[in-house]
Amino acid sequence: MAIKTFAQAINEALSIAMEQDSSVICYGLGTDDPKGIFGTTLGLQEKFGPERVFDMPTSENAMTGIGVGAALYGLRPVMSHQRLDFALLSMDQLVNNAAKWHFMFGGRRTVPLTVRMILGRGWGQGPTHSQNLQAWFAHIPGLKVVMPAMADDAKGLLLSSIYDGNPVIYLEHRWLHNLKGEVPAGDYRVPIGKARTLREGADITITAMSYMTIEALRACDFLAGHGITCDLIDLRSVRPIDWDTIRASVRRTGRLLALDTGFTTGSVAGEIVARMSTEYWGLLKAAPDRLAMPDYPEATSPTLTENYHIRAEHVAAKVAKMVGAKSDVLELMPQRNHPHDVPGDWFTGPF
Amino acid sequence: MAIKTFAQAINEALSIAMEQDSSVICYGLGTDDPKGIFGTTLGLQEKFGPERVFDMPTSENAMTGIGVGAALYGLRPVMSHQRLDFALLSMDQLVNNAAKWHFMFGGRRTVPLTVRMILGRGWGQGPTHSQNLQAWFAHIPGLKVVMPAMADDAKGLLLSSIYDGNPVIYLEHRWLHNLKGEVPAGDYRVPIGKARTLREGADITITAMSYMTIEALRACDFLAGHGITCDLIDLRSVRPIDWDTIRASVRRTGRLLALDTGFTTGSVAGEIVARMSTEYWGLLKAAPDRLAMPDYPEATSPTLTENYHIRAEHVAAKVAKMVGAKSDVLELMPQRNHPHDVPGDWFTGPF
Amino acid sequence: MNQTNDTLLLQQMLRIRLVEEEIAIRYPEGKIRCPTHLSIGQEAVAAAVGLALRKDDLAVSGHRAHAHYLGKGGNLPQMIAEIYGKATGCSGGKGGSMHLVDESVGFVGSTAIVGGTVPVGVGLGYGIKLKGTDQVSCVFHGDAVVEAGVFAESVNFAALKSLPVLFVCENNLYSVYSPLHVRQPAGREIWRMAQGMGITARHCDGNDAAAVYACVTDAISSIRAGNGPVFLEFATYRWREHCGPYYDNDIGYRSESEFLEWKARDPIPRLEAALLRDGMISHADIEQMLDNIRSEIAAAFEAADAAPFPLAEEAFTHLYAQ
Amino acid sequence: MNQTNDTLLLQQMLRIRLVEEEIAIRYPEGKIRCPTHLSIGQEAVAAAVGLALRKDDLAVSGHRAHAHYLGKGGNLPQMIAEIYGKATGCSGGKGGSMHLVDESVGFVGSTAIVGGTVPVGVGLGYGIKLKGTDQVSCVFHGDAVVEAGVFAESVNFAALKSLPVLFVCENNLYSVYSPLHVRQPAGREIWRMAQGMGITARHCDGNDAAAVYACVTDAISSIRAGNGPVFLEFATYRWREHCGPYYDNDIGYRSESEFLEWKARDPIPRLEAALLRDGMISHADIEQMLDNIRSEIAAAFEAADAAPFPLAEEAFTHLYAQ
Ligand SMILES: Cc1ncc(C[n+]2csc(CCOP(=O)(O)OP(=O)(O)O)c2C)c(N)n1
Ligand SMILES: Cc1ncc(C[n+]2csc(CCOP(=O)(O)OP(=O)(O)O)c2C)c(N)n1
Ligand SMILES: [Mg+2]
Ligand SMILES: [Mg+2]
Repeated sequence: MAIKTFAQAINEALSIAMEQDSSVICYGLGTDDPKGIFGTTLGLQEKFGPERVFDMPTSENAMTGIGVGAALYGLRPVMSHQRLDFALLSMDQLVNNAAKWHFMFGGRRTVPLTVRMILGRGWGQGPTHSQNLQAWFAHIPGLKVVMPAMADDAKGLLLSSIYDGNPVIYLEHRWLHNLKGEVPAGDYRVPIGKARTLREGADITITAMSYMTIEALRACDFLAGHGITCDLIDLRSVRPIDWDTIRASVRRTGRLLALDTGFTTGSVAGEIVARMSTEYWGLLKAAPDRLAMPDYPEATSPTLTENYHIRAEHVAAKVAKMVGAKSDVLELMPQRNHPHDVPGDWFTGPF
Repeated sequence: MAIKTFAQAINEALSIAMEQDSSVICYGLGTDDPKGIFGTTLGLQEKFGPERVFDMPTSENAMTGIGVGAALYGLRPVMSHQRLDFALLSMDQLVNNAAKWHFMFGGRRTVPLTVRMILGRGWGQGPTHSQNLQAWFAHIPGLKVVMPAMADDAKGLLLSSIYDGNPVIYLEHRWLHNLKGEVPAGDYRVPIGKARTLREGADITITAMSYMTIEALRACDFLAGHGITCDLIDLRSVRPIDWDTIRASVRRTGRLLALDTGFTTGSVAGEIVARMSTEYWGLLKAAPDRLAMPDYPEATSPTLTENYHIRAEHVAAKVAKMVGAKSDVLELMPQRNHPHDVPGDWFTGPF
Repeated sequence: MNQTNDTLLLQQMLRIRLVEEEIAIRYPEGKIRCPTHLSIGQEAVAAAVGLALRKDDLAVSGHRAHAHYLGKGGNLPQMIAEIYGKATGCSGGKGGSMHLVDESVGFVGSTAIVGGTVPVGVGLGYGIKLKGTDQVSCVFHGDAVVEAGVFAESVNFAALKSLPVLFVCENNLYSVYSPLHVRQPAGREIWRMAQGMGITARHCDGNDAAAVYACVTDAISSIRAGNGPVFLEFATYRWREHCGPYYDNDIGYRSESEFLEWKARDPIPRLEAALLRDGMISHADIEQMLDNIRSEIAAAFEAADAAPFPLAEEAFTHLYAQ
Repeated sequence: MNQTNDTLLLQQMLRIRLVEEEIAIRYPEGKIRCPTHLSIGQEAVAAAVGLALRKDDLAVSGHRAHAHYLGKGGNLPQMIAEIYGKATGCSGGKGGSMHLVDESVGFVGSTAIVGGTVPVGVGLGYGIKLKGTDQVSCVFHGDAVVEAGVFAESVNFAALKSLPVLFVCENNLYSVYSPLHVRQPAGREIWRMAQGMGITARHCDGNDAAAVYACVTDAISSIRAGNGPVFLEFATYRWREHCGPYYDNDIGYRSESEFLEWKARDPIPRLEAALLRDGMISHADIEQMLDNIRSEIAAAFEAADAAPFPLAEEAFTHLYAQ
């Protein structure tokens, strides 16, 4: 297996799908520009031509409906938004058309549309370039929603999304694009709706998704060094959620901490806490809890995001508290040596 | 106090606000037409003129942004959508502009915009005329969301919404428009963010909102006759939620059932279950639970909605089960004598 | 009778008219339990466009779609069954009057959100272009749709990519109870606005079926010749209330006299008279036509009435494709 | 020096240019930590419109708003502080470069969603009309904005209600790295499209500051006279990368030669030369002007750099108005 970045994995998935299936098309603002949507679409137009790979007008709503129409014609469109926030213009087409077409016409047709949305964060992206609204999509019957954290899943879930018969919202976090991992070759698929247990442990179940999984991993590995072991479940899909995996873990650990990259109130993490509380109230050993973003937009100034995001140290502290451990072990936690508002030193703005 | 319908109460609130404050304007599709948005806007244009009360083009997104602009100019616009579903076209303006303007400009300005959305149901409204997406709005920092169930609250919450300095989503259920209640005269205001306890009881806390409160009332009154008493909390606001009232009740009853008119997964009811589970895990006497719509769109055919909505009998059955009562008392529950897909015999379609 | 295009046009119009009138008669029985928008008065456009399109051409429409569905050749019994909410309906009862589909004749779907299918039709056009067939994608819509931003976005893309899309705008002067002048600037000509957006556009009397047919045929040839999308605006009028079976000239948003003026332009007698005058058809032919249509309609309603409802559990199917 | 409109125009352009250049110089230091879009090359429009509008007129803009803010008279130190994310910024650090506001001069706000403030500006116009003042609401926007449905919807409403709105479209040929021809149909003239939507529209060389000023002044008089909204399209060019401080003619989406052609049309030397030729200004005047601007800018950056950051807890304020 080759080591690739998350962005390269996406690029590879697109390339493979387009190679093997001429009905796959790929469009969105900047798809064929020199930056190729953070590198994810680079080279595709050269390989597959401008009819299958194209830029678009700034018309998010119509272009989504056009994707629905193209899908109804038999194509498998992949549309990209450089920020989820821009896709707010397309909620009518996504929710009233894409999500419901199969249902409202009694199953006569399917809409195999994939919509990629990039979740912004840091470097002053500010209130309207940073929203993680997965809870919205996860609330809509008829949509599927995936949120990979790892490069292999980025590839495997994108290929599964493209070949799924339904509209799939594929959410990719800007802070993951440069992370590397082993990525299987070829038409590698990861099933939608299956979580992955990244760490196994006895003390608590942690669920996470997308970039939050990265922070959770750091927390788990640190805690493991201090005798606290966690089941870390990377959800990968937030609709449908892999309840079986979560259930099996919670039954074993008796404790639940749900993490989320979105606003706390009404979060997917809240849904997980709610359902597990209803189902497993009797066997939980402690109050289930969640950690997610505050119920405020993300502001622009770097100091205003200092205490905004959930980081590994918050996760570790919360777990320590939930399992009743002394939390002064946290002082031992290694500190990051790059500023809090960038994913790494490689990032120097502006976008 | 006069007895008025819910729709009349809305009409009265609009009329009072426009009378006493020349900055209030009122617009939306059909505002000045012969039906006056189910009677809620009848007579307003005659009273206040076509510059303050007007119909609009089918341009939901721009008209919302125009409301934001008018609000920034110092007006207090009230915009109406005959169905929430149509407002999906305006998510960008609502979420990226209205909800964030005050925050993203450091508190320099306020956006006192009220957006009424009608929640459709029954008589074959079908998948795109029936969505109850309060969970979406309740997830957005910067919005307030109210969902009155009673005629007096319809008036009092609308007046509070209009005079609130923030964007308020005012959700009114189509099945409430003809319900009657005592409505206080004059500039009567109900504070946003305060729930109302409609029934007091010892056995369980039930939270509900909008039309679900009506069904819950029937269930509570029936159960009370059989020795099961419920605290019925009509939320009235779903952002902010009146946690204090819910907490006080749950602390007392030790049981929680959250009702919702929206899709189950990701519902406001789920948020209530989640938060109460986290806070009160130790004192709950039974697993907290919720009843909401299934995770499917509402289909059109009357038989397809027979088992779709939560009705009083489902609430009663669930409560009976949660408090450990014999559920055969349910057989005594009086049956409705009008078809399940209309709010009453007065409704004969088509809309 | 010699089945010319013109007699077919007449027959299609009569069929649509009689279907809609039968729905109007049945609606108050309370068995049709969904919002229902009739096209009585507007039959010429649907009939002519349907006839001018090939069976393998595609079409989408909005809330007022019965006529478009029938014009395109959609299955009548399945449509009536759908309106009755029956399992045998074209959408299995999931959709009702506002969600019609008949893939076998290229009627891809009608939906209930104003403007909602406009980009869908353009996306079909993109598929056609990519696959290189000579099909046309037809987007039926009303005068209110041009106020929706998605319309401008869709036209822009269709023009940009020179897609084989035919926009058919039925301007019946109203959106629900709202006249044009409260929604669009004075002096607006919709077809000229579309032209300004960069597509070929024309307008035509929508109550003159033969003229509509000629205009549409021209447009379709141009589209098939690869000249890109065409926008057509047809002036017409809805006779009955916006939604539901009744007349509503008494409630104040429009006048009885306006209605009567438009009724005088009824496209059906107009074509009928021309055909009779030219000897293309006889009174007996028309009677025969009506008889055939009436028995077809009677059978469709009977079948719909007798058909089973979907089981309540069917509400929880078809959420996701496998 | 006699402060004529033309010298003021020059001074405004120079001021905007030098501010933007200073931002470009400072950006790589890593202290400006937000997406930042410079207007170098496009100063004529912002300067002329800002000068033609009254202080009590209103304006909104988008992501590339520094020039519009400054042209309208916005507070320079507060803008620089905002870009630095400081507590003294015009939005208290909440907004950054893309969210500027200065109510004291009618700059109501700029936001980061393409087309997002277009209806807001129209709504301001509705407020003006309702209250009966003779203010004008100016909507600054780019060529990509006209592809957004909300633009067509907003223009429609402005025309319908004859609102006092001035649409100022800076057509700089690109949206990020996308040239017009991948976004809009060949032959599209934006101003003509706006005309087709029913509003008065004109176009003009956006790099000729005096011509822009004349054109805008005309439009504003017409609007104040109650003739309804006006749409103006200005041809211009952005010199540097879409977002960030660098030149990017090497990365392939546009050519160095295209850039050089446009650079030759730099509005600043053009006006400067005319003023010198006509004896309206001397070289010494210009030096003086530059000196004043440079010290103003230096002071603004110094103050911004020295200003305190907002406290981390400030992130959790201003969510709701009381
Ligand atoms: C986005 C949206 N807004 C409002 C409505 C309510 N609505 C249903 S039909 C209709 C009128 C549409 O008018 P037009 O397009 O002229 O078609 P007509 O009814 O005249 O055939 C409206 C406004 C809707 N369905 N969708
Ligand atoms: C709705 C939306 N889609 C996409 C973007 C990303 N974006 C930011 S600026 C921009 C280009 C806008 O081009 P134009 O309006 O011509 O302004 P210019 O940058 O040329 O000044 C785009 C597409 C956005 N901010 N909002
Ligand atoms: Mg109409
Ligand atoms: Mg541009």
